[in-house]
Amino acid sequence: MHGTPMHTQRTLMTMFGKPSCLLVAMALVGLAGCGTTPPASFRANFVEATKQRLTPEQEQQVATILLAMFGTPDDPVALPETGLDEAKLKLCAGPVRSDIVGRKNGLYREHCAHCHGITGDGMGPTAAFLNPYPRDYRPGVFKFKSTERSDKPTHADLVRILHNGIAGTSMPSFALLSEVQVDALVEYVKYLSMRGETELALVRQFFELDDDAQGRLPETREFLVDETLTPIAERWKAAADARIAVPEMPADVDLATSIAKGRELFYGDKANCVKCHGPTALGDGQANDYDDWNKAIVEWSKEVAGDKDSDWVSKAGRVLAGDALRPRTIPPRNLRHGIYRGGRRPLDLYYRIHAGINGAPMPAAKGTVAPEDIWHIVNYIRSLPYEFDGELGVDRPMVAKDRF
Amino acid sequence: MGKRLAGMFWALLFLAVPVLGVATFAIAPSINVWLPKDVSEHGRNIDSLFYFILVLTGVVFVATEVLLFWFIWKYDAAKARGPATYIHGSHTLEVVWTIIPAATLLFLAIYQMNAWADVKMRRPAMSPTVEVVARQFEWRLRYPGRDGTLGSADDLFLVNDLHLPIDEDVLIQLKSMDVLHSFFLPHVRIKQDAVPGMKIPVWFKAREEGAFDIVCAELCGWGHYKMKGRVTYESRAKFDAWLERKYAEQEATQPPAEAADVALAR
Amino acid sequence: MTPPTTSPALDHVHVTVPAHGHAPQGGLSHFLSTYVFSKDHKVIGLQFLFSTLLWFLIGGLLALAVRWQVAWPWSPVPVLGKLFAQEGGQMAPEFYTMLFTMHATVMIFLVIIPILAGAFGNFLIPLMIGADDMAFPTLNMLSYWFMWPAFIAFGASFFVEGGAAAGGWTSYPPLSTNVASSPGSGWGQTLWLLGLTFVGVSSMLGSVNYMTTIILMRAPGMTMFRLPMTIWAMFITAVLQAFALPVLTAAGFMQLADRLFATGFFSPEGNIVNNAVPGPGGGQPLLWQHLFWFYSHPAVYIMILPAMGMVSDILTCFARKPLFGYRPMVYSIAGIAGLGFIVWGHHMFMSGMNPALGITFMVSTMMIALPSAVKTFNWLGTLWGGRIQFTTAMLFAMSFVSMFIIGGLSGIFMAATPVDIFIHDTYFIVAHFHYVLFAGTAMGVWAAIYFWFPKMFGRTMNEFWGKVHFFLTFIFLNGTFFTMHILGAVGFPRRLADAYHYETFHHLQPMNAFMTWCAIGMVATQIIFAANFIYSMFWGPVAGRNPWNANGLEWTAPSPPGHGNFDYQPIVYRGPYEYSVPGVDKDHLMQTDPPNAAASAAAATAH
Amino acid sequence: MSLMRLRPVIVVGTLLACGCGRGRLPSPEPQAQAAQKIRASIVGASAADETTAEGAATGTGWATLKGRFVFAGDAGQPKALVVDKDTEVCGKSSKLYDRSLRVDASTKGLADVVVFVRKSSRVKAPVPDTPLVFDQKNCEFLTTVFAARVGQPIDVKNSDPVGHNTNVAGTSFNQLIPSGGGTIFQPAAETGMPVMVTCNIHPWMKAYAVFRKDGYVAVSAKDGSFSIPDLPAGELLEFQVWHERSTGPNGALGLQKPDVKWTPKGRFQIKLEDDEVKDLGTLEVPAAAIGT
Repeated sequence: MHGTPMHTQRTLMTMFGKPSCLLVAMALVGLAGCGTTPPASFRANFVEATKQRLTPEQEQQVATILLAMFGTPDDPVALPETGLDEAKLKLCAGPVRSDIVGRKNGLYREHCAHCHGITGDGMGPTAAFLNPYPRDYRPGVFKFKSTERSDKPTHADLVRILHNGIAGTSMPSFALLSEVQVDALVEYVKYLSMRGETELALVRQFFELDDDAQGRLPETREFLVDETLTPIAERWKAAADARIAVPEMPADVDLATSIAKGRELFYGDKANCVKCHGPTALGDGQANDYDDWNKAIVEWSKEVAGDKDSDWVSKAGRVLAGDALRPRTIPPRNLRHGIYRGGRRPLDLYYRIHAGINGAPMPAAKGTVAPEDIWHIVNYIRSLPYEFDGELGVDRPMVAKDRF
Repeated sequence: MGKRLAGMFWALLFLAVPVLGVATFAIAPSINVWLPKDVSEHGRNIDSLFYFILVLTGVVFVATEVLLFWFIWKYDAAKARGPATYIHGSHTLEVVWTIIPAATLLFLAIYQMNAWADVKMRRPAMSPTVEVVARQFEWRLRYPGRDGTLGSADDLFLVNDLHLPIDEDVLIQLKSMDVLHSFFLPHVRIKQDAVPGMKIPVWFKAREEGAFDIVCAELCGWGHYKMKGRVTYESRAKFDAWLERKYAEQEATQPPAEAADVALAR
Repeated sequence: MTPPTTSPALDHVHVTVPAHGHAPQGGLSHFLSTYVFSKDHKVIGLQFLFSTLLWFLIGGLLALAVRWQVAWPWSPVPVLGKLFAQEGGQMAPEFYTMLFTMHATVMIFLVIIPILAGAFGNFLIPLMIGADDMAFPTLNMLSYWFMWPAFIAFGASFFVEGGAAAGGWTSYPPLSTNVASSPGSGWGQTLWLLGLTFVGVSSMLGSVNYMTTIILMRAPGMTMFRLPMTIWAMFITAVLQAFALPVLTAAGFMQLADRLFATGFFSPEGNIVNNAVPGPGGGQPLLWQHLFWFYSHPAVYIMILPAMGMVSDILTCFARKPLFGYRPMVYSIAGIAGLGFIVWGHHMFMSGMNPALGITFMVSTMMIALPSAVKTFNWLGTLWGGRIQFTTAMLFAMSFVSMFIIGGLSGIFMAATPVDIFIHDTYFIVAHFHYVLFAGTAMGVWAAIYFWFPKMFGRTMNEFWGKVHFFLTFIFLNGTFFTMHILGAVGFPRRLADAYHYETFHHLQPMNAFMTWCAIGMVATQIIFAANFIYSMFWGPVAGRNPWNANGLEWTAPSPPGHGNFDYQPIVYRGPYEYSVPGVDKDHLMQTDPPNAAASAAAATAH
Repeated sequence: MSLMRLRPVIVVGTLLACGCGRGRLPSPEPQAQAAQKIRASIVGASAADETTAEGAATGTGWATLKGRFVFAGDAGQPKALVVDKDTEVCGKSSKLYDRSLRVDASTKGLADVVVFVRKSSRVKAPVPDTPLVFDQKNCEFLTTVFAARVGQPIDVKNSDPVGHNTNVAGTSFNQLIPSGGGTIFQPAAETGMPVMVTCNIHPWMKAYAVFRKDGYVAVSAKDGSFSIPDLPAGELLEFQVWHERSTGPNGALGLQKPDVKWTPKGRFQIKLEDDEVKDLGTLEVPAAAIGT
């Protein structure tokens, strides 16, 4: 035993004894390694479906109809009525890869999916940790646009968002993507939005059905396309011609007086900005309100809490836990930061004040505040980050002189 | 006999290290896996230092590795005859191979101080050309505007799209809004962490026009990889024109025509 | 066949000595006290060995997941992809940041540090200095069991909301202190800090134990300068830990306070992250970096010195030749340890630290390359004129030298501040520390395992499969890590979930794919090691006391040594490296072999 | 060593166990073939035959439906609302209470129950152009639930010294209403069930509105009574009943009534004769039908 390090005969034996067990081990690891994952799939709008108390069969019918009308995340379908360009969608859909000509495919999953989710429900894996939450496209409501509150955003509006990002949120700028890619992504966002709106419409239709729990929706073209899809698509098409007409900034008043007027309006009770944005404009006015997305969850959980029908409540509980993000209040903008989520152009601010912000508590001033007065408010808002205000001592580090 | 072959085999395996090692570095530039194009004034000093150290270490690397191979090859127990040399060391050798590296390293250290000082210590006396504020996960830029002072109402705000004039010193005031970031301009050999609560000056002089990447080189959260910017070096004239155009866009009070709007949004 | 190393006389002694510890008395309490809560340094060493090897596996798998994302970003991940079924199996970016953070954490704090100091330190120190156990057996047991809270904390952190820590293993604030700044900065980060603290406690207990044992419990005749290099390395490592660790522990608690008690050591005022309400602030993010690196730079040497020591012993044994320049070797280790305390700033050249400081740190950093160079030359000197036996242990030991040369030289690039401006935080640094820590330390550890395995389990590992293991590992690790150098030369940044959307880097994907394939091969290769290890543990050829004909004291004890190690009190007459002494009938003179005229004569002339 | 050799098993086990647990409902599996069929049927030219419904013959006369809702359970005391804004005005003249369940103490009448016709063929009166006033005072909407016809002007007023905004859910009408001022709102589309009207400046303010084309809507009065006049006689009308706090889907209020069949979706069908005044009598709303 104290001999040479090599124990030849044993070595030979084990040499030929071992491979079997080695191969087995390798095979095992191999198997584990090739664990295939299922293709990405759209997730049902459980919140609405449960709110409408759909049966599993009804949920499945909706899924089937949507599959027929919109396809899958890997293979999207755009019916002619949607007016969407299927080629653009294909560029964004599917897993990230490069095609034969080396063009990048699966753009949505490369850039958007981990926040906005494969379904566009604003619930990707990263979403829960972001503040504010990523946009849920499914209601088809967008905040920052050049159209009236009730209208859809124009193509250019969405392009602008992708280009500039949304300051003060986790939405980054995609200015460095190619024109084609940004264009395609906007198209895909519209696609997810229309799909979500269609899903909502279908789910809500079950209540309109005549009374029996097992009711199914008609699967005719008339119902699905003419009555459901077309109205939705039409509103998207109409957006381009629905842009707000912006009057020229009043030229006769100089900036200082305009700012002074704006200040009056800000505190005055016609425009009443002070109520929410606060007397110091630090966004410390009415701060315990929700935007539409969170409000829906808040209201529904109230309803669930008040109900007694046990099995429905228990399902609703699971949905609230697994398919809804913890509701967050939406604080009014701190106007001293000089951060303007919808863009810092005077034009952008005009849009925000004129039409309000769809989906958010911010109301529209049009009708009650005259256009030139809106311009005065715009000028005042733009001066706020630079207006030194003694009361701001505590908040100094946040004014634009030091940070923006 | 088999043992001898085994010995040679192992020796050659160790010889492969210097051979392939040198080969890798030799091929790298030809397959474009090498220092990116340098368009800065000071960059050439850094690059020449890099090459200098590369040659120096390369020589030591090859020498030691080949020596290692040679010993393994020569002193294989199965090959060499007689007992091993019985020696506990050599004082002279120890002195030699302590002094020589010491001198080299010390020289190296002193030799490069100047280059370091140029990039990080000799700040040009001028007001910032632009303020770069890093933020999860974008580069927010602020130009002083006409009045030349930051923090006034005529500042120009942009994101990720940095433009700078060439053939003159530019001074960047680097800040961070939230966590650590690192402002990395590979093509001008500039890297500086952005630290919340600190204003760190960064300066250099670009020699050529062109558009290049801005990279974030310090982990700043889940979106670290997203934090991409673009820096465009252009002549003073073009630069000023660009500033004017961007400022005009920022102050827009009327929507541009639909088509133009899309284009402009790019 | 060489004659038995222990004289018949000693065998007689063997009989008389009561063999305590291995008497076959059953009972759960006996089992627990022998194998679980044992105070026997060997059992503790093995406990460390098994735990760390297991974490080594986990760390390796984490690395694979990281490599997958780097090579094929956003493509469905095998197995792990099931966690992201909805997204078609593509991993989320914050998951990637978590992966590399925990890969580094596991490898450094749960593998390298404990496997060197914990496993081999525990197992070898008493055996090599001729003591029957550690100075403080209970403390020693605790040093292992204090690892468990760490194991649990790090392990559990994967399953808390937001996942494990994702702020990088350096845990830089404000990313790590500000809960809102990233998913992993939630509970994961808190658990991370707790785990870190426990690792620190464990190391601290170990280090005081090692120092005391080595100073006080050496066998008669075992002077400091007759200690094997392994022991010297362990000793100086222990000193390093004892002096550096308190700083990290304190810093860790400060960060915990920032997170849990809203203090503001590390975050400035009004620092709004992710629109969360800012903390009190008034702190400095750089402070953490200084404190952290004040420990973690010495820690780099804690992670390599013991390997250097063990490699020195293995080289001499299989070169059948005295160690070349014993004292210079000792002095250079000491030098590394000393300088190790004044170079931490070289991790912070780009951090916004005063650039003037950069210059001083650059000089000290350049200087610390010197002792490493001296060691390398002495290893070469040791091989020169030797009679090399190509055992697996030897191959791994020689590859350590070969690889350490690369790791050492690439360090000079980073030490040069102007060059560091470009390659800082690129793959160049990744290459550097993987060459030191994996190609260096890990290879050294494998050498040590193959070398001391007989002493641990009384059986030798299979040499053939050992060499297959070495060959494949050697090939794959170079395939994986050497290419990283040139990636670094392009400025390819580390820690990016997807770097290919940068024009500067988009052409590097194929190279990364190649590296990932090598990494997969490297991990797969370890199956051979695992199989060989487990098989040999039970069915390997039985080894005697001294299968390698080595000189160290440990080889005079039985394999595996019983409780109390030696069956007689070893007496030391000479240093551990008396191989091929002229005029001696065998090619090695053990430290315990009684003095013999020829030997002393030779020793006299040799200098 | 046995313990050591168990360790990998344990660790891997936990990894698997915890790794896969994510408490989300599985998304419903769409049926591929069915989807194929549907797609085939919906692509291509629009369905040519525009089948006009209303085949059912209808009379020419008019009739009236009336009844009275009473609450069987105990309404309890209404909760006081948290007023944290403009306290110098809001809730000054009278304290503000939660009005989601208004039960008349004496008559037990349940107010704010909405009854409307789901589909009808004829309408007697044209859409009135006299604006319907919807006012707010003391930081409270004066009407808790109101009905209007599509296209009918609604004068949204503000008689408070403080400014308000009025936000009608689902219509994207959200306007600033300066104090003393007002604005005209014309609902463009029918609402299914009533929609919520809120003021974001004073989040406690809440009312409901229902807009119908034919205007066959009634909101039960304080004593719970309601009446819908001028209903088309001679055709089968389906009525929908709603209450804010009802536990039915979308607030549908379903009742147990011997003579009229009342569905869980809060609907019942009646055919009225010419000039008939159908009185449903007292309709008892059980406590169970009302949620918290």
